[in-house]
Amino acid sequence: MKGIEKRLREEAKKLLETGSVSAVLAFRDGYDGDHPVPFAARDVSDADAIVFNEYCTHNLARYVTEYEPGTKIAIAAKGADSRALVVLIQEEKVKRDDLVILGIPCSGMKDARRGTVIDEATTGNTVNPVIHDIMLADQLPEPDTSPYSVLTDLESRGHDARWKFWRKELSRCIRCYACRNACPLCYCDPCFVDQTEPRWADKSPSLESNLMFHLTRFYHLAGRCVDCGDCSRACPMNIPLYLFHKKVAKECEEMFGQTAGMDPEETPVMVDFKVEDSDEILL
Amino acid sequence: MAFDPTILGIACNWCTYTGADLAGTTRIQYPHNVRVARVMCSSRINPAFIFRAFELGADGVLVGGCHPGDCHYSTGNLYARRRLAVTKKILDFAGIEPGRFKVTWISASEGHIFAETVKAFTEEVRSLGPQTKFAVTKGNDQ
Amino acid sequence: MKNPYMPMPVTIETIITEVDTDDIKTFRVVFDREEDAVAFQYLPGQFAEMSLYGTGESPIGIASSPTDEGYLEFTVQKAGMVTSELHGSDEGRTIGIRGPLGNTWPLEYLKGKNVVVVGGGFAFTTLRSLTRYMLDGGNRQRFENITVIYGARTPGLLIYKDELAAWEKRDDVETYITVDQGDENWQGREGFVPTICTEVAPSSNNTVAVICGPPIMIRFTLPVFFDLGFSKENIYTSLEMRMKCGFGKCGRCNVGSKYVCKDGPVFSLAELDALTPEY
Amino acid sequence: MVKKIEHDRIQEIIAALMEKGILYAPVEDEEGVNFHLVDDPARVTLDFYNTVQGPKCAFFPQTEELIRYRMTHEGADAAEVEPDESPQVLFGVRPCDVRSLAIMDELFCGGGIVDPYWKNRRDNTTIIAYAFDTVDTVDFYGSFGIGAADDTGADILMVKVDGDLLLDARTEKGTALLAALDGLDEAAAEDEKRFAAAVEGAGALETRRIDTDCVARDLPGIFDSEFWQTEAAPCLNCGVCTFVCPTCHCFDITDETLFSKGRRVKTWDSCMFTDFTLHASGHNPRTKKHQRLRQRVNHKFSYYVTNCDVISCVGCGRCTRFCPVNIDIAGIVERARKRASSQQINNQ
Repeated sequence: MKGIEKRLREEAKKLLETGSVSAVLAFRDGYDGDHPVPFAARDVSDADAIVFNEYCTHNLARYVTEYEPGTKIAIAAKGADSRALVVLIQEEKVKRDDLVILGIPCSGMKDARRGTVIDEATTGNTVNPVIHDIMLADQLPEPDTSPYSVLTDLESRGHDARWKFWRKELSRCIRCYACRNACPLCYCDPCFVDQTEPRWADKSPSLESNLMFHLTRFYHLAGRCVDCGDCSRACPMNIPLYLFHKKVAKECEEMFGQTAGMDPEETPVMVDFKVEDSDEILL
Repeated sequence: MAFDPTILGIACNWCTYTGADLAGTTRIQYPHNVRVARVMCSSRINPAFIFRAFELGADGVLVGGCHPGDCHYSTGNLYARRRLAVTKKILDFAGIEPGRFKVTWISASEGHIFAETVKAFTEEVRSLGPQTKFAVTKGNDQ
Repeated sequence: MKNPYMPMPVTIETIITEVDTDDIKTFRVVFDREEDAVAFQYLPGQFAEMSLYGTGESPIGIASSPTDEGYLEFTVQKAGMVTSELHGSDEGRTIGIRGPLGNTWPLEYLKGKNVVVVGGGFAFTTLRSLTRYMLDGGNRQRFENITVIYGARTPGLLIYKDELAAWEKRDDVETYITVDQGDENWQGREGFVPTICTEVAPSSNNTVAVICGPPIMIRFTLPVFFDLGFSKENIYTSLEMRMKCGFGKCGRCNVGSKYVCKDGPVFSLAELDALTPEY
Repeated sequence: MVKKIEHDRIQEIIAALMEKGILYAPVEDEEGVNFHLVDDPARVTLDFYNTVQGPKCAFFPQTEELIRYRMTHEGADAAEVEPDESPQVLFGVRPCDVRSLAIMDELFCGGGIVDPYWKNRRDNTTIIAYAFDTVDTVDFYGSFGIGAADDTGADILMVKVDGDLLLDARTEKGTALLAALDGLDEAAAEDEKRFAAAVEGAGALETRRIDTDCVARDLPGIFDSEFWQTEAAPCLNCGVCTFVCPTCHCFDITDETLFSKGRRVKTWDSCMFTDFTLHASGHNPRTKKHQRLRQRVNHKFSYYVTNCDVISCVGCGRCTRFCPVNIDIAGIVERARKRASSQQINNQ
């Protein structure tokens, strides 16, 4: 990690010095070393403040859409982050040419608040960035496990048991929208849930309005979610949203034969169709 | 008294709705349980409509569109197929039995198929019993 | 303890549509309960939350004058959920009113002074309340010269047309009505409000200007008044903010250390200068 | 008079408290420990550092029904939901959180119109404070003169010492409640000493501190500074900080209708949300995220001081602890103070 941090600072310095980018999206120290904060280095003098350690779990692709189109930015991207960038490129929210992607192969990143290793449940086993301009470390061996194995338990339960599970989880939601706002792909303005005409979901948290919000959000991420897991880490109530997103991702893969965020040239599955899509998917 | 399900039907203007009309004008009997809402195309259906229907107490939702290839807007139903398939998986994973949500293609000339579909779907939903999972209780228990 | 969240029931008695776009209507409402009518004591500049069950509440300036007995009037532009629902209502519908809320035009301060009332478009509502109030019977003598300058984009967009005509006939108020662009039937002035203000050039001596209108009008009108020698203490305006509770709890209309709902909506320019520019 | 019960017997005291009225207490759930309306004594725990959310839910629930109505042809039949006056107990509140309630009183009970929902619950609630015995690095309640075993605002102060809970009343309300609780043991002279020692020990606990003396005066001076853009850059504009905060009070009022019946509710809202200040016309005075972060910090540390003469922060550290991107409000205030003073020097 220290090696990556060093390379990251070097590359940031170079890019800022030559003026080839106006900002480098990375991390700096927060109130202590275990709580890094996303950080946009804009000047060579900022580069030494850049840190990278095992707690830098945040998906920086979240910030890319905040820049004016045409602004050149460099971004430190881990595996899942790079897939989010791919989706943003596919959806024309950012141009590939405006990005300098500093790829970071990594695994074993840790959630500072919970102390858990994040790729045990999320990140879709993407240890290596799928697109990059500069790699900051050697590629890691690809894991040979399925990213969907965490779903086995829930999938094996019956409908009533699953409902019981989600009822408990989703009724705890306080609608702070941290999940949505942490998500690199939730860029709608306004979000459907904030619309008043029509009002899709009541403002007060209740099982019903929470269901409306989350189910619709799961749907909106269908074929797009890259399993970075930021929604679930952002949640103050520890709701395992990633399970649902993963399930939808898995179904999309099986039905449409395409994994989200792998190739900038592909069209996201939900804005596409094939005449030969089978009616069996509706059963 | 036997359970009498409430079912929301969403039908596309050009095929299924016209098919339903045909069923009516040719006096084919079908269960009264389905309340049909008309949309211009099955691709106009926002999955949130379906979640909302269940929230408002629907026991089942039946969606009808043109047969693939026959869409009035050429490809609307091909998009809808993907969307509604995902919707179905979401409902399923959340715990709504797959039998409560059905997507089917019925053309304007298939009045009898509309009636048969409604009949079969109503029976299926009836066998599943009332949908109590998503149904709202808020403020309505006064 | 009276529940401040509970609206008083009122019935829409009359709906007046006088503009040629259909998005502005004046609603005259009467209290269903006598005790509410007695309790609702207001002054020009204040507002009330109009409540439509099933839709919500919306803060609307009171357009009638306290001297109008037995009813309240609100002129409402259709913009969001509540105002759209209100616009769709028929006479006879029962709605709710919560108020009066906020502060008033500085009536005490205006006493013995000349008053210039400057309004633009549909933002004339609480200014109309003020003018009606000042012109009413015994109140008139408490103020010196009263000048009203009111403009709208087109003749069809002028509100309170009959009343404006009546003011023009009175000799105890100078009334200048203008439109940005006239039509074939328009006999009156043409020109933007700031231009008319320059032409009328009211003296700043012992005079207070009360201005309310769209931001663009305010922006061009203020320099005119500064040039005429008006100090920031002698120019008043009224702010609009998103509000919910209306009495300083919900935090929504907080601008700097002020809450527009209870410390406003009326502020002098001097007071506005002390606020953060977030309105 | 100190009373005592073994920590293992906590269920007994909880069951006894539940008989006295509505009980809010720390309950273990998936998210950690949080205040809940207690329905099962077995779920109450005192094994926590602090709860996920502040205790405001006991007085100002996230959803508060104001009115219930039924739509009719002419309009609606509406009935007020009368403010609750039932006796209630808030159990196991940390001293900094107890202080937050007095701060909220300034707003809800002061400044003209009183919020009856807040006031009634406050008047009818007995508060059992629970002294800290350790310090977490993000807390900074010491900056506001709040001690780890502070009893200001508490009716009863509770400490945990070696497996015993020791409770001592601080007000008449507290004395009455303690006297009415069965199952508590009279403390021996030895326990009185242990109680005093625990309070004294807690007094020695030091949180990190920020300098709050001039912040209210200085913050407006850097309102237009680039500082806020820099600080807000990582902010996601979610509402976590405001929803876990014990002193955030902003709310929305909305109508929620289902078929012909509905309710008008007051729900927590957040100044961090884009649509918080969005007018129906489309105009929005605070469209950018730095404006919203600036509003939150200024409201707590400056505007509130102007209006209510108290900083609307108790240093509980929740917003920092739960911020998805680790933004630290104490750090922002410290840096703002430094920025303001360097700006003053430059101006001289």
